[in-house]
Amino acid sequence: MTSLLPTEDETMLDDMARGFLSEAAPVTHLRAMRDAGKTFDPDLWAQMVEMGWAGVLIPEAAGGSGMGHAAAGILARAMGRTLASSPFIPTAVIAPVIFQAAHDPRHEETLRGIAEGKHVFALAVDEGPKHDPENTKLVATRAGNAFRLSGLKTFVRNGNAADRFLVLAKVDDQLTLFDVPSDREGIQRTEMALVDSQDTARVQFLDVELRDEDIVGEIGGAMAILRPALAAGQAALAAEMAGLASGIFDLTLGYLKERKQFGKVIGSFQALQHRAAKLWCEMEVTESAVIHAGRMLDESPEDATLAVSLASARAIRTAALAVQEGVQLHGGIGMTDEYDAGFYMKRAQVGAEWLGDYGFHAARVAALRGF
Amino acid sequence: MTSLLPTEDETMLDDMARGFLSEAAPVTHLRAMRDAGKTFDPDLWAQMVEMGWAGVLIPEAAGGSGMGHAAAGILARAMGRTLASSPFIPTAVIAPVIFQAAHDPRHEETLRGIAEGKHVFALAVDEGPKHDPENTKLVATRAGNAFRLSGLKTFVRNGNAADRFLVLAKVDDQLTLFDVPSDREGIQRTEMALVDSQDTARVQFLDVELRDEDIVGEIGGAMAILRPALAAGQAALAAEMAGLASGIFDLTLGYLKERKQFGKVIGSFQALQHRAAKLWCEMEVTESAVIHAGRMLDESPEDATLAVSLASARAIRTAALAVQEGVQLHGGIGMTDEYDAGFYMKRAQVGAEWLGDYGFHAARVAALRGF
Amino acid sequence: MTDQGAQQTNEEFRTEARAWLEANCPTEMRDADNSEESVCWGGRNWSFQSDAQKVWLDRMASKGWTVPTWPVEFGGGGLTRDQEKILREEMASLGARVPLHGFGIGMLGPALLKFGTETQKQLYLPPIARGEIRWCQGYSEPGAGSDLASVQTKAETVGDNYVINGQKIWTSYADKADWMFALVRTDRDAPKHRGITFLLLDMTSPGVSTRPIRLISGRSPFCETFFDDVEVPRTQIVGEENRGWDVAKYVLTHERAMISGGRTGLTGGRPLASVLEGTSDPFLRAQAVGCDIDMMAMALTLERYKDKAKAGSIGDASSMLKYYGTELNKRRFELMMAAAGADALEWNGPYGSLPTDWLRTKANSIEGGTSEIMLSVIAKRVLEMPS
Amino acid sequence: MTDQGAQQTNEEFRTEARAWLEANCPTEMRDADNSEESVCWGGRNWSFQSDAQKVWLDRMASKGWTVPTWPVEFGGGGLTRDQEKILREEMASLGARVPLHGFGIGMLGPALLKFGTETQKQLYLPPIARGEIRWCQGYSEPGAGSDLASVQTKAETVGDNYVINGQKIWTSYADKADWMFALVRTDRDAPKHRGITFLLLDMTSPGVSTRPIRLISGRSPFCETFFDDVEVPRTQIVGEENRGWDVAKYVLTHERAMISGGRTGLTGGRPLASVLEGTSDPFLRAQAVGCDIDMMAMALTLERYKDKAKAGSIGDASSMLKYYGTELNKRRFELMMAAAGADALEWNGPYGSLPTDWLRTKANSIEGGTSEIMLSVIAKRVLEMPS
Repeated sequence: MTSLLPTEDETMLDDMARGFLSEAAPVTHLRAMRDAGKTFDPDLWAQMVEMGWAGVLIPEAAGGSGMGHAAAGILARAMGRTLASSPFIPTAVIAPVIFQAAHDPRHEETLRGIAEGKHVFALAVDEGPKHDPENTKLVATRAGNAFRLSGLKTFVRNGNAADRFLVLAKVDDQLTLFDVPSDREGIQRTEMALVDSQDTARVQFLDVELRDEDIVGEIGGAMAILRPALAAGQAALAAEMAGLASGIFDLTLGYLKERKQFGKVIGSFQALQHRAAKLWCEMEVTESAVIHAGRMLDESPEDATLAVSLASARAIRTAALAVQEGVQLHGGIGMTDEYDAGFYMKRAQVGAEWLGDYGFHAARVAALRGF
Repeated sequence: MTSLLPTEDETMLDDMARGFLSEAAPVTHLRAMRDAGKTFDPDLWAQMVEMGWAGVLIPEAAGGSGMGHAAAGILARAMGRTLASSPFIPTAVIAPVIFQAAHDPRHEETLRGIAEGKHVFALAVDEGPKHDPENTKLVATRAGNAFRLSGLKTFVRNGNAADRFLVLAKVDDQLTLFDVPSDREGIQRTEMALVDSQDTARVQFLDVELRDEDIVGEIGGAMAILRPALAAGQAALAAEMAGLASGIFDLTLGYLKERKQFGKVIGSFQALQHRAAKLWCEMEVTESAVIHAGRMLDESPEDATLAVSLASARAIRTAALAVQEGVQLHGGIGMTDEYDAGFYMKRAQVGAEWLGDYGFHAARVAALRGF
Repeated sequence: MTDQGAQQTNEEFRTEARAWLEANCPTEMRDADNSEESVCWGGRNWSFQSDAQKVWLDRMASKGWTVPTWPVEFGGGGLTRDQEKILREEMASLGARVPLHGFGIGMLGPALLKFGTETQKQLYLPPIARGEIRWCQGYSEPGAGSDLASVQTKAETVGDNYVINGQKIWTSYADKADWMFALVRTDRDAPKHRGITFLLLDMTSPGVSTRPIRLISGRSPFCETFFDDVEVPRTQIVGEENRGWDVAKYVLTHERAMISGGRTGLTGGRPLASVLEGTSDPFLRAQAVGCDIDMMAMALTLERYKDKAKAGSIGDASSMLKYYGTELNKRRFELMMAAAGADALEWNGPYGSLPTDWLRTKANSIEGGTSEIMLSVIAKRVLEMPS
Repeated sequence: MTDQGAQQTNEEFRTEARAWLEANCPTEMRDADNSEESVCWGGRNWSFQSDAQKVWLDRMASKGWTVPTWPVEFGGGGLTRDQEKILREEMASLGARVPLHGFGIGMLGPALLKFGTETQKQLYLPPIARGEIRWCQGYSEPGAGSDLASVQTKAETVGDNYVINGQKIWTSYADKADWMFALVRTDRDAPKHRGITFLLLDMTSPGVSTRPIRLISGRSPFCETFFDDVEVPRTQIVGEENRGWDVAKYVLTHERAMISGGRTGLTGGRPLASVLEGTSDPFLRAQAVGCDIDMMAMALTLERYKDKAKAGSIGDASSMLKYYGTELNKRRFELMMAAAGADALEWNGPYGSLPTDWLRTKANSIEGGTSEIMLSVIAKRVLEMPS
């Protein structure tokens, strides 16, 4: 496997992404969106598309930049650092893997469209408080040559901005994946006011008609297509969480070096030094797992499950520690809405649930490691 | 319930016990015994008997001092502080509860004998690596009017000094408790060289004859008698572990106040101060649970299970933290055999297994609390 | 102290208390809901959320049971510590809400009982007991953070008054309070801890203004408070001039004990086991059982320390209660959030105020002395570790 | 550097290495047992535990694969970092033991390659590579603890020699070592870090004596070492006189990396999952899975940092590897002890040396720089927090 050190290309990509985001999408940008009641910034997304981010997993032949999963992780990580808002993971990571896994020339146009920024995708998989795709209850009933879908999907990230939903449902008791335009008759989406102020929808299907051509892959073939896509999404999310951890850490470290109490810079207090050092160690160790997951997805995707869940479990725990320590070490100011720390805490909490929580990933590690 | 503060009598008992043990059984006493290859000091035990400790749970009418479980906890706690070696828990705590729970006038003589120091009891319950009395496999086969016992008991604390074994075995698939002299034909005991250098035996039963009168209670009645006795033993052990934690803590705190490095007393380093403070908090919280368990056993023993497992779970975790922090904060000297810290670490490890480990007690708490 | 209860046995008292509560606690007040939103804080501007809330307050106040252990002459119940414990047990078994909540009861009252003049006690304690005056605490100042003694708000003597100028921050509910107990600097030349005075002031005095601070939870329980030439009679000093730090420290001890168990509701809220009902995640369960164990042990510790406090002073050991209680409460809410999963991520979603309450707990280990300060206090004053 | 491997592709090298190992590694050396008791430490007085152990050492030394990345001229294999990784992978997949272990390979060798004169390299490196000389490290002194620079052992210049007097402590296996690399004070008037010299000395020199220290595990891997007018030629200085601290720091970096993963065997020993086979305790399982996750992530981190070190210096970040690796190893052994229950409480019981090894891990976070020192190094030098 390629070394876990960044390649030259990766270092350049990282520098570029960080530079762009610190200008175009710092935390103040998220704050301004929230205060304006907005959850999607089409201009920001257009710029990301322009830079080839939407096509990061799409081959150059299909109009993408074909940079791969490690690169997607670098972008997600950079976005995590500043809490940039975008439909990157569902649209640029999950959807492209799904359409490529389906091996159907029909999807070439969609892939090209994603790379060109024509589509925003959302994944409508979850139905309850925990990520559990294998236990999907939603049923698509056969009706002549078509299907009728009635029921609810929840926790649909980017579901309000999306023009296409990837919907998991059962046909004849077999998990089947549908690609449905969001304006199909009978689809109602409502904004969920999540703590992290990101675009998230509850999607109600009221006797929606689905056609044969909406099926991605085959009837009963959803998980074969979805599994690698979820793995890719989880790895990118882990990278985003690792980035989030380093974002709040830098904010906190800066504060510790500047804030004075009892006549001394508080960063000189040994107890706080040791806590900062421990947190940094956790971040370094998580970083390795996150990079490794990206490399595995690029180099042996069929063996990557353990690597992905390892990265996810580590990233969830590390981000939680980073935001908890971050808010506490800031003292009172960390509790105020006008300071940025709270935004990190809220996003970390949502990231710890989406696409599988710690228990989900730890259980997968346990199974794969023979526990 | 009586307040969790010590009564005046309890304070006096505590002062007396601590004073006696710091003279008669400091850690150097344990060290000397170990170096001499000894695990039982009959003289020390005789002095404890003299002070009424063997009869702490035996009514005055039966020759005991009848001080009760809270008092037993105070004694065990004091013994834990200096790692005093004695058969106190099996002989003075577990056996008396067993014989009183059996409600049989036959046992009055035994109780009187315990209070007078005539007997050393050992509990032969465990058969595997984990405490699990309900799953006892040892079988006492009926043979005419008697029973024949063949098999192994392990982790029998004080099993080499004991003149009587309380043996749990199955008769017709029903758990039954036997009180057997250790010199009964066919009983072979071998010393287990445990890390904590305390008297512990592996006891082999080679076609041992058991008679009707060896049964305590009834055939199939073992657990009804054993359960309150084990609870009493567990509470006393929790108290011993809490005492052990405070013993190593005091040693460590003393070292931190005295040891200099980089030209400063290391106890002035803030990171070490916070660790000492956290450990002290854990000890204080555990202390409450330990006292509460003693009070519950004295005042409503039938409801004491939760209180006992709460105290045990807390004490196991707190003692583990105290010895780990203690050894680490001592640096190199804590690793040497000539220093006392290692003795605390080894005893804590054994105490964390005997009569139920953390998982045993946490599972019981979970069941009782509706998890 | 008038101690009417002393003639009764505890069991007699229990019987009597149970009967009285049974007869007098309105049904609506028997839901055991002591969340910050549902309890009665009292004060001049209080809007009772229901008739039942008012009836319950009035009846309890008439018995002196809003402040059960205060002397009867100052509006208290004159109960012994044992009786108070019994009263709380009986209230809990009925599910009765706490009738009145606030900083007057928990913090200022005990300080007045210890440091106040007879006149001050007569003047201020009974209205606190009846919930007529709502108090706030004016300690922290911008930039001072944990260094509470670095008070900059100045009080200059002009005749019989002080004239106060400066700014406070983190004043809990200053916008809703009637009066404030505040620390002001009355001697700029004295050593830091020696030029501070503890003052009581009416929030309607000319020159007092407040501005709520929005927190990460979206709520604004704290304010900034500004003083612009505010006149306060010098008779409203508690304790001696320039010796306010002693009073403040005493109040802090009570505040810490209060935050550790009372206000953050260690025993309130849904029990962890019920929150976990929907999940079979073994990792979460293991952590939750561990947290439950620690919570039970902490509840016992609060009882033990209340008894200790009654028997003498617990002094700086209250820092342990504050540290452990607030850190544990944060852990509990993290677990509840994890157990509830995506359902708890929505403001006002299926779990109601859970996400708001979760974020609120993060302040527990900062307000009233940070966890770091508590640990340093324990190390230095309890364990006597060197500086 | 002679780099014979550079002409091969990595895959060619893998094929060749696999074939050679398959052909040359004795069956008895394929049990993956790299415990401190089973590995070969070499040296003048080494008693091979089996013929196979000797054969394996000789064969590997002849390829230069006891020190795969050292230059061929000094007895190394001249491999690239990638090739070394491949070699280790192939050894692991065969279960081949590490052929040689010790402080010469892991600590002194790298320092000599960087600071040694050409003569010193020629003289000392090849015998290290062949396992002919066993080294020990003479840094710590009684009472100095973590303050390594407070060296009191004095070296006075007499002609072409130093005459050394003083005492060292925590010298690993000094009683079994042939030579020592030591820090001695050569200038008492200079600032603490500026009067120290890094010296190589023969343990058979007149005036050297050792005394083993018994540890809580019952083993004695460390000694006290005494110097009584020991004469050492001044040519045996490594680096410059009075500048030994630079060499020592460089060695410490290697030591820390070694302790973090290598010596304590993060990847060695029974995997946690198999230890847990006998138990269904959900609390233990939850902790063990968490520990396993951290161990895998740490193993990846060691790889990443080895690559970093090859690409440049990792400097003080090695403190992270030392801190995290040793604390994790302690956690792992606590879990193994808990999983094994009463069976692990017996010295030489059903789990063999497990209790001894468990107690041994407690020294990991002390030797070579305590965890506390590591955290302070990270805070000050990596995170640049103020003093």
